[in-house]
Amino acid sequence: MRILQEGRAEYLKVDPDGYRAHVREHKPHQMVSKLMTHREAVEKLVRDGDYIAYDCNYFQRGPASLIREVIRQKKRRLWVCGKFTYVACALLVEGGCADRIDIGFIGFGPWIARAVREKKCTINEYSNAIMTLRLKAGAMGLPFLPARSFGGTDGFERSGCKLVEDPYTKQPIILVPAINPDVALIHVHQADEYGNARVFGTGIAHQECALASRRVIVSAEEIVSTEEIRRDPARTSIPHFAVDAVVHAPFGAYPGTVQGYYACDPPGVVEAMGAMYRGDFTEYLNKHVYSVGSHEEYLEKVVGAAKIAEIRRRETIREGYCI
Amino acid sequence: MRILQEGRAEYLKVDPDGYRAHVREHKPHQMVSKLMTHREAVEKLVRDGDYIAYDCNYFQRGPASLIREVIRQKKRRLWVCGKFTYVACALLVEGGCADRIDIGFIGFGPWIARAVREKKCTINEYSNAIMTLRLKAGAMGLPFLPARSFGGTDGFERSGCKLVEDPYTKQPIILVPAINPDVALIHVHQADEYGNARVFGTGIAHQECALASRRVIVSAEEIVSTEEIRRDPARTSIPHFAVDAVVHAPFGAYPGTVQGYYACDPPGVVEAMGAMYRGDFTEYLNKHVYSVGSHEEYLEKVVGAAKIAEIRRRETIREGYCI
Amino acid sequence: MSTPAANFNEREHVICQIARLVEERYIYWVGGGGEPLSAALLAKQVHAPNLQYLTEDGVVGPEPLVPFDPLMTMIAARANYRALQWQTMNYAADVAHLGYVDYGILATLQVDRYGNVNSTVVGKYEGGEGRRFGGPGGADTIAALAWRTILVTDQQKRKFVERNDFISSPGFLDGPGARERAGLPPGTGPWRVYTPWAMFGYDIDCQLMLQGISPFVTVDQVLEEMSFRPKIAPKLERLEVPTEEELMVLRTKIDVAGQVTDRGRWIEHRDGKYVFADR
Amino acid sequence: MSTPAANFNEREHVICQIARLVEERYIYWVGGGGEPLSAALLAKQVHAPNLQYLTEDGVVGPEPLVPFDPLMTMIAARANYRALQWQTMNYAADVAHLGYVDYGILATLQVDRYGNVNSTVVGKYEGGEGRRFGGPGGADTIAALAWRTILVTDQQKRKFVERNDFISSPGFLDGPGARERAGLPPGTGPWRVYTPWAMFGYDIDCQLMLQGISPFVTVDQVLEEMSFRPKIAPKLERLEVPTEEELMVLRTKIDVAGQVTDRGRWIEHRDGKYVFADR
Repeated sequence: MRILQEGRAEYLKVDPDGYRAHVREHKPHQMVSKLMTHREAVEKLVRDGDYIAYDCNYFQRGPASLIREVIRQKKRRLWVCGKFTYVACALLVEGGCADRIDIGFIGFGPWIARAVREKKCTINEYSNAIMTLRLKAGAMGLPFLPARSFGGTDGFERSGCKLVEDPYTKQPIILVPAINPDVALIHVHQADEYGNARVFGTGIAHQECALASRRVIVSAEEIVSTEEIRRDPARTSIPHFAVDAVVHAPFGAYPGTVQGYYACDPPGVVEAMGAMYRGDFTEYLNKHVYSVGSHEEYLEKVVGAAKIAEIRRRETIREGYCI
Repeated sequence: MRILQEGRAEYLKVDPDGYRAHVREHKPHQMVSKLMTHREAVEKLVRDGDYIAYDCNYFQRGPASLIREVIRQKKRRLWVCGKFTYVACALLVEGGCADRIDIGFIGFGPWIARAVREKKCTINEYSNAIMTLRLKAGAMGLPFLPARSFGGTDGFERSGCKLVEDPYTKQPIILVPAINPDVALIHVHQADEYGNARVFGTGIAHQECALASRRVIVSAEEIVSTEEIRRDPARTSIPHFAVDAVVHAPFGAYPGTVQGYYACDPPGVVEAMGAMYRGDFTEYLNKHVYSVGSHEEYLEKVVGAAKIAEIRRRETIREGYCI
Repeated sequence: MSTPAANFNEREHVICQIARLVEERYIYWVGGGGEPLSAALLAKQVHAPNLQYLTEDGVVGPEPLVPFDPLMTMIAARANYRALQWQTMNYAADVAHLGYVDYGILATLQVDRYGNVNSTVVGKYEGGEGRRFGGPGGADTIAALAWRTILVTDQQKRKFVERNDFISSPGFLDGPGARERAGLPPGTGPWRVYTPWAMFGYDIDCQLMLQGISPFVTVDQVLEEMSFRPKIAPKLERLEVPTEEELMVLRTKIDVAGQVTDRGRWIEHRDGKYVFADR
Repeated sequence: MSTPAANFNEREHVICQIARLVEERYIYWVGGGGEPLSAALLAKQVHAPNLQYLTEDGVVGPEPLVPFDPLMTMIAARANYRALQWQTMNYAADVAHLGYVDYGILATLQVDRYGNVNSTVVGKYEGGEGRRFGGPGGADTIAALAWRTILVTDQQKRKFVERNDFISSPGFLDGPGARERAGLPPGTGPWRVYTPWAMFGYDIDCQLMLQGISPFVTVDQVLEEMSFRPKIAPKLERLEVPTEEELMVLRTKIDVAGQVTDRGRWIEHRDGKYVFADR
């Protein structure tokens, strides 16, 4: 199987055996309660220099409250899995937390552009689906997966992908390197205290993120009983043994939506987008991150009960989002 | 990526481009009604010499009624995807329909053993999960997938797998060739007339079989409306565009079980197993296949209303098997 | 209701052109916003109620409840309402790998002679000097795996260039056979490029060819807004202006807030001709 | 209730040995029937109610309703009752690839010096001359990917051979480093082999070592029923006979029809000793 062409970018070391050893030694094989606060979970599980993945984004069923906590705790030198995201990635870079991004799609405002020019931020190029495929390889315990896209692009040379000769068809085919992120943040509709979690509706790669990542924080709109999980096992998107922390985060995706639970808050979305396009999140971070000490306080003081009632009311569709 | 070792067995030609062309030209992209009888579906879609895959088996949510119809129509020279199966494969061989088997696990009675000795039946060696991984490769439109099992076995040399040097870790890794079966038989709990299908509970590889196969026959316990399918899109296991025929087959898995709908019929199971171990299905085939012209007549004359009531009654668990 | 409109803008015009291409017998993967999604939603409202499309989040064949909240085009209840299937991104990519996606519809920042797509940078990539954008997102998967890709962009000199500043997603790359050499499935690639002023196809040598023109511009105006001279079809198709019905649906049900269409110049019908309105 | 039984058969004895190894802090992938599944079900009933196991059909952590209908050990409502997750075979394989499966429990037709597994043929493979069996099924995946594999077979000369007639699933293959050279994950492999008469482990050189013996046989009897001489541990563990409680659960809740245990000789307690019953 000849290698025809190789990307030149640095990529997270491919080490399925190291990941297996981590899973054996550090993942909670037995069912143990993992309920903790945002602060505890991020203090315990997000470390400076981590490769970090989060599923969905700041506007759609994303772990917005956990991302705010990561910024609040001033984590540093994170390497971001920048798939299907917008301001979340920009917030992490402008919040001083991240300096490397594997790009599928991000909100690339003037601030990140400047950071790149000033060599304060490194970019590697992929696509959204190539990034989710890399996570899938990681979630299958494999070093790589083949793909039939991404070849021929200028991104390829700036990635960790390879073009090889397929030993079966003798045709050229792309290989993508697995990612096993150091930490993943995933927001779900429901989880039990052990981390058995349910996502309703479509998603990006929540199961892949959970199974591929060394440390997994699940934030959930609702904490349900394990009895409830067992009542409909086909609905379990993420198994407990992949999860290291469960955080109860009602409205955790605010200002974004959680399908079937609440709508987005358009002014809140516009406020974040505007700050990103202006290339100045200072005001936004002060108001939405630094002015409060916790997600609970954020809901109380910044979002407010009326807004919460409104976004609940505006989400009129329940069909398919409850059991 | 050096090839270190290669299996010597013949395997279904790996041709993802040919499969793409088939999907473009012959798969029903638009929603069209595909309701037909067992006879029509098998006449139209199962051809002599086909590589045939069926999901599950003769005792567990398998397409038992379709397999009986294939035998009734005297299809010939089938190449069987023999994963997680028992008597279904034996029936196809002893019914004169099949002469090649890729083995994961089958009911290997004296009859097949004799056929192999007499060179009337060819065997290739894999494992159940290697066969479902081959189907997954086919369902992903890829020529191969890597795996970390099957290496070092005596089956490897009698397979189409390869041991190569992983270009990322430089360690040896197994590659399995994709399969795109000519035809697949899949029994499900519910389907609409277009082929949007729901499987409840665990399974082997129903979605992979459907997406990987050129011609797909879905038999369903219940035909439901598309409105019902759209009511809970997360429950759709198989999308309509992968399906070529929808057959209404209540109790289609008899003598096997359909989880949550009806239990197996122990005497019926024992009768089939006994015939297999004796190496003589003559009597069984006469009674269960040739004595009737259709599944409906089979239920009426061979199974009977009392038995049907009994297996329904004996399945007391509904939880998780209905919406 | 299908009377030609007397007042519309360039964006509305190009969305209608693309919407009219959409047929119920094909499966579409539509970029999750902007003109591509607006065109699909318009088609579904006006002439193709049974249209089936996918977006990146793995939704299959939704019956969307329009209009959507701003940016809520994927992983959102109204956008994904009453779909045939809810899955995730890798599933959408699998379906495209398999060849089920007949058409992809994409927006691009630039398009070159070979129909390559740029959503990464305008200007120089190295050193971050150029103006940087979000990246390929889902476009690379669509452009690589859909049988036919429809691109939409603006008719501007800096957007029609000899060679894109960056190839984020593949067109014909550098000509015949290049896609296959890069590992992409054969028989796929760009099919049309639409701008508010014109429609382009591709010649057998994979090069852009002007095939249609809007009634409010001339061929020379189009060529002036290109950095290279494309081939020109012997006979040019006239791109019919939006109908009142299309505009009504677009303005009242799809782009109510004008997020997609509030750009570009206005056209009016004056003295029997379509001309740019002086505003 | 934990009084030693006075009457039991070989099969019941070996199932109890394996059941006693099972701990709640580990995840098990259990062969979908026979002694392996019976041992897991027995453990769950007797001392490890929170035991989590997978079977090939992608069930995760069920609370099975025993007993099952004949052969209905997978893809069946009672077997998969109130699981934590319902998936499919490739998912089970992914979980094993990832290293979540601490122990695999498997039956084998033969075992050789290096603990390889045969479920394909006894005798010559070529020409179909040997006695043919169903194939590896899920055993290869378990034996390749579980951190530790527990095998169960019979104590018979033709079952303990220098080299298996066929390696369906990997033990240590032909010794140290062989698994890694074959592409299998490091640190995995066989851990124990149980027969009704004895228990074997492995030496650092990956060779079978006799480590335990049942009270109703002698070491010489065990060695007579092997075609090769294994290493022998300096001190042999005594394999305690089934307790009344274990037998009661096994006979009334798990193997009610005797499909698993209706083979092998009976043992009785006579004159203070466990001896084979003359039947």
